[in-house]
Amino acid sequence: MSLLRLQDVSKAYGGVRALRAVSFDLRPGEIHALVGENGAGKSTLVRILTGAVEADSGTVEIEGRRVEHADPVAMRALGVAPIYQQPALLPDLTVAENVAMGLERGGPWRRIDWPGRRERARQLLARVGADIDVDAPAHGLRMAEQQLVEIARALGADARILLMDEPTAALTDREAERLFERIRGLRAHGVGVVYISHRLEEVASLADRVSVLRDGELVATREMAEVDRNELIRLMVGREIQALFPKRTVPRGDVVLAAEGLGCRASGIHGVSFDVRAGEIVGFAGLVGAGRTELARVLFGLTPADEGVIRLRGAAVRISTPAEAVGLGLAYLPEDRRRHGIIAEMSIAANTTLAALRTISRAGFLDFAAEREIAASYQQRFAIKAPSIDAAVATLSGGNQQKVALARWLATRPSVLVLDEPTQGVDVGAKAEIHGLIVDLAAQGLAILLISSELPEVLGMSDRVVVMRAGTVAGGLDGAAATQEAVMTLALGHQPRLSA
Amino acid sequence: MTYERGLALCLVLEIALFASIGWNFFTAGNAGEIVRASAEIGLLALALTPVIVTGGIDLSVGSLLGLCAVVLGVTWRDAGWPITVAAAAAVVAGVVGGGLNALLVARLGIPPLIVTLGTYSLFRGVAEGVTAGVRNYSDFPESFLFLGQGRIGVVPSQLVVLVAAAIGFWLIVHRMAVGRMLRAIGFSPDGARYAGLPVGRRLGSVYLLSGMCAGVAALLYVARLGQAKADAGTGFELMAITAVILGGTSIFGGRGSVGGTLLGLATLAVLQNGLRLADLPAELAGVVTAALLLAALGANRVLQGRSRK
Amino acid sequence: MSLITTHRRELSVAAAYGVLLVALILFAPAFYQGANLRDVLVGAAPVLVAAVGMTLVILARQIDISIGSQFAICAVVAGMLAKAGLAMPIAAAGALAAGASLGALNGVLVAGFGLPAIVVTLATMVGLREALRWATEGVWVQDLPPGFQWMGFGQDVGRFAIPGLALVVWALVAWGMRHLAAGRAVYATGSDAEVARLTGVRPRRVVFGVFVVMGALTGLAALLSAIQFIDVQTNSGVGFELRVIAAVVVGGTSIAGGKGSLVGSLLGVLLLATAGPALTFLGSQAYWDRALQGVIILVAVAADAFGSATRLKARP
Amino acid sequence: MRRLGGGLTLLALVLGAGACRGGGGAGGTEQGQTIAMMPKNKGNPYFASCRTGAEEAAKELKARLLWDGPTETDPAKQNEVVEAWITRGVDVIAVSVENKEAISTVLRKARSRGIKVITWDADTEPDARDYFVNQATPRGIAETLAGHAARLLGGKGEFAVITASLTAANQNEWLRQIRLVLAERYPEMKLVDVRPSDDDRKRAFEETQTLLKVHPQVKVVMAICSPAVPGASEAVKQSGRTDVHVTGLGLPNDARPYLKDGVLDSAVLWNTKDLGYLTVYTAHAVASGALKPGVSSLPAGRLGAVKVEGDQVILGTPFTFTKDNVDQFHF
Repeated sequence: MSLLRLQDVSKAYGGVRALRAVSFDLRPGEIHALVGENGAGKSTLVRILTGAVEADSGTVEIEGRRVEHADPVAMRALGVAPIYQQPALLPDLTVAENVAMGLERGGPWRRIDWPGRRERARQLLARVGADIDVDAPAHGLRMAEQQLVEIARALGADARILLMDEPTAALTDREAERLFERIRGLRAHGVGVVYISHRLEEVASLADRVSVLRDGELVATREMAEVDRNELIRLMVGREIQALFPKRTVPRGDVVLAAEGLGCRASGIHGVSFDVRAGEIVGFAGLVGAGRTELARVLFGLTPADEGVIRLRGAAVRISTPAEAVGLGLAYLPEDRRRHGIIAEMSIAANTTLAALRTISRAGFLDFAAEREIAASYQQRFAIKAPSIDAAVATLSGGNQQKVALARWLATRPSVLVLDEPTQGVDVGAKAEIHGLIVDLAAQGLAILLISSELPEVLGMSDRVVVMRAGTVAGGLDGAAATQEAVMTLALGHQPRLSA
Repeated sequence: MTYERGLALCLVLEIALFASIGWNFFTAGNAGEIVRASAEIGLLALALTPVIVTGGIDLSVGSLLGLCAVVLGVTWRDAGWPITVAAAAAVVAGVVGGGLNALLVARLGIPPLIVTLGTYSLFRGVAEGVTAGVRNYSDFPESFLFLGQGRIGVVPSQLVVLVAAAIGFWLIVHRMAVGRMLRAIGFSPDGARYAGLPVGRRLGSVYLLSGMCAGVAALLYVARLGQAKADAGTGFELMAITAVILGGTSIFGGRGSVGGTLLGLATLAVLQNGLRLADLPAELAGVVTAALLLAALGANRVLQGRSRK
Repeated sequence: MSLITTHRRELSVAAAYGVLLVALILFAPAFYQGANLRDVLVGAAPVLVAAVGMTLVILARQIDISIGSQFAICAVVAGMLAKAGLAMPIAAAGALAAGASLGALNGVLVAGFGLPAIVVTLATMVGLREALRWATEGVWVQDLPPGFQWMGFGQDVGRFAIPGLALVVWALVAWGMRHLAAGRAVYATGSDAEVARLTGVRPRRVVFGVFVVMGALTGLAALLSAIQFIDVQTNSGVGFELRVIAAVVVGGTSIAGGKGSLVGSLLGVLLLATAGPALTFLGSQAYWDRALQGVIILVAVAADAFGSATRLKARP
Repeated sequence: MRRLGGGLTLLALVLGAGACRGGGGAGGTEQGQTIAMMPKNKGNPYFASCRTGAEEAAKELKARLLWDGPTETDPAKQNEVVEAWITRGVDVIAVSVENKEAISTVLRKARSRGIKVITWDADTEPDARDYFVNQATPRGIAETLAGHAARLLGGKGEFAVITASLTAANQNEWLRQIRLVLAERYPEMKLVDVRPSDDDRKRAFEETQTLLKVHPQVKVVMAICSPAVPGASEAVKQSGRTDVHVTGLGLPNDARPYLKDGVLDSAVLWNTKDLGYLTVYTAHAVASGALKPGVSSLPAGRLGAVKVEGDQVILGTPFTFTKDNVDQFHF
């Protein structure tokens, strides 16, 4: 019998069909991966399974019983536990309370058993191998710790069905590996896992079966052993993707940006030195928490440096605010697109020109014609799919949002571009387009810093790789010397134990 | 239909209603009186529009108006400064008061609601302290009173100030790069910072501007009534905020327009004036205003919900 | 987590309060006569009761600026019921019910229709106040039965019972906020309503609930205030909302929701309630009082902002 | 540009289209005068009782009475209401003035439009109105109040005042006069503190409580606004201090229970109902031309012939309510 069965489930938002007659099942003790490009309908499917939205038609069965009028509480009671990429914890409440939320029976006037809560939280966290103070407020935890708190909560709920939506996006490889062990462990207890990820390597090593969604339809469900990576990609995009990383030969220019002994106590980085030349892409590799994003924030003036020197074309500069950084020709595409990279409610045109308002204004007054011209040219150049440049960015898919975010920085005509996880949460097709754009930009003479947690991306895109560890530079690798093993050795500080 | 057109339609209907049931409502003279009575609140509302567009609020404007009026009186009568210099001093006092708000909001990052709740008491309290609550400044020179009581042709002199301020704020909010930044800050302060916008400076500047407008509004108030006292402008902040929100500016920031604020202001001013000319009790204005505000919120929500899909 | 880090804000308010109390020992020991302390507590009781409700509202990431108008209406309702010859417990229940209904009105508009609380309660604040003025023309409710004042228990019992009841309400709600699921749901809603919803909390119900509780407690506050007198003033409670919000905010409850405690609110109420008479005892002129109150609010919040800024920097 | 344009166009529309009918002045068709009467604050029971008298007189005279004013004390709002009445075209305006400088300009404007203007309760500049219905002069009030305090203190000792708000114009004028009377007649009496009550009985109550403890030697509390009388009386009553007495300016209905308790010694006031009544009679007489310079007596319905002194119509001297006479008054 299936743990979970969907039969001909459809869902439309307004006039847009998000899911079309999707049928899907999950067996006990199975890890069933769900892959597909952004906008393929994965998140809608997850929302239906968590009870956040209701299907327009079709049936959902859990352990053979049909679920009517689901809501998040009812679905949890039926043993469905969602675990999100951004852990959904209540920031002001303690860990113990977060673990207990939604687990305890009884109405709103029941009494809270605090010692019991703490004890159970300790036990559950021990089961996922986490050593976390149960009285600490959740907002102080690191991402991986928050993830573990969520899994502990799911275990506490005796969840039979785990929905994991990109759970490793914010984890270090070691943390991810520990998470996989936990997931495999759950399988032995008859728990079924729906596992959603863009990282096909992960899916290949973890899943028993894989289902592929495309444009709201479930195009295939296969045994993992019977399908290879290329076929999966073909199923996802409906076409073959040729070169994953575009080849190129660009003459390197002069050193544009150099850091000497850069440090910032508040963000825990110190003694960072490197340089980037015009037309060069320098990849920044390292574990999550190694200080790469923190370094980018220092360069961009979000957390100003308190030691060391930043040089632009040889001249020492002081960058204490993002505004100064932009003035000096720096651009920073941040990691968290929705919160930092775009302003979702504003139009494509307004987002595109937001950092370059000076170039489209005269004496402080906006030149709307110039704005439209710039926005339209980037829409065309980046193939941004949108009804018009007046559409709110919120209405676009993740990949198109990222292109708008990138366009914003190119509109400032920067000389240095810092890209922080430029393809995170972007589907395969858009990813290739963005890679192409990055290479074009380097060809035009930009100095590019590429921060990515996907090693193949760093290795495939970069001319050189700088590896960071514990807030400082662990070493640099040039061209052919940059291999996965070499990077991991530097990143971990010892011989790596590769999982795949 | 856009929200603003709906509001404009309401205003036209309102005018038509009062024209039919009020005595001498639909006359040039009365239009002048409506403008005259609403000029100070209008100035405050105009200045509050960019504040609310950034997602902030300024509860201290009415109190600051009172403080600036007192400063005008003290510098002119007690210190014997020429009226023009005293007027400048009052506006400077507004800028200083706004600067205190700016400092606390933009530098220390304290929520504007809390900051201006504190300065709401502080400014009024300083005005009362300085005058011991008692002193009332009057007998201002005719040349100064012209600002509040005179006419240029048929146009009340305040209208000139109000129109100038309206055009100025319209340019700032809708036509200048600064306005774009304010919107971005209102939608997402973090997003604006990551786009390299000088968020702190821009936030500070809207509170400074709001303080300055409170200073100018104080001049209009004193010139209109011919007296300056510590209780000047009591309750004006609520009227001004009501006008802005009625005008369709979102209390959450990002969305809003100066034209809407003017329409909201006109709706309120016509309501108060019309009720009087129709011999209806003044308390009705409060009740109707409350209903209008709730209706406006509802309408805005429906319209936004529709545009999102 | 040590007591100092988890209750930093409460401790800093307590410290400020301590400084004020010490200053009074040194410069105005007359402040400590029993009768004065009692009067300060009786005077603070209605504010405390309303501050309990306001703490819940702000913890749930809402605000209610209409309570001054609710306060006036509830007092009038209690007075009119008593005047109509109903027994005092019924009149008291009427005041609470009137408050709860007005709170429910706000609650429906905010939780049901999803309108922003500050604008909704701005509208009800203006609308209710003017409607009451229209209905009563400011004429007081007079010639009440003798049992109205002190609810018939007499002055000695009444003056003890009013702050006592307020403290009992405070203690019960403080206990409930910590030890009942409903209390934790308020924190959860204010912390992150969407996440709370996913864990089984019903944020809209919680928001509706806190507005109703706020209204009922405003009714109780109005009652505790009204029964100190022999008749009912109809335009009472002007500016009440600002006093209550200031006390809660000074007590450290975050306007962004989810953070704060009733211990802090109690301290905030006491600090502000003591500051007024204390200034008189210290010989301040009445016309500087308002300025000093503003300074107290600003210093309290600014000190906190400095504190949290350094704390953020200290964290890696 | 369109949006701003829209707003400004509408404004212009009101101005422009209005100009066609400007100056028309449609006064209303019914017979009888339209008397517009304004209190300082509509939400104050003092004025509510004036209104009952005014309505009584309007009925007798078959005049149309408009009763409107600020809902909270606010000089700016008073000006706006007068402006509206000028626009509306009433026959006579009667104002209880909050601030005499602030309102004088607009009252002069009303007169220049042919509208008769009288003041009542509180006066403006003499050239801004035709007549003032004077219930009692500030000097008279000050003398009466100071006299009561002196009697209670035996001419020697300390007393304190609870006022409406620190910015209330009439209260401040009374205070000034009280200080003058003290200097002239009672040099051994000392006014130790003035505390505000914001027209709120609760606040008056709390201020009095504190006052009694900070200044235990104060034996008389003088409450000079109507909500402060019951507030201060209640505070004294609850304190149990039998050596402290309250006097002040208040309505008999508020004062009655405390007068009977003996906490409140006396409450000074005029008959507010008669004040409203006389104001309407005066307004009617001024508008119909019956009351003009040189007239020394005005027939005012049930009040009989009322004395006119120059440009003031005199209601009478302030009346002191005590426990013996208060039951005769109900307002």
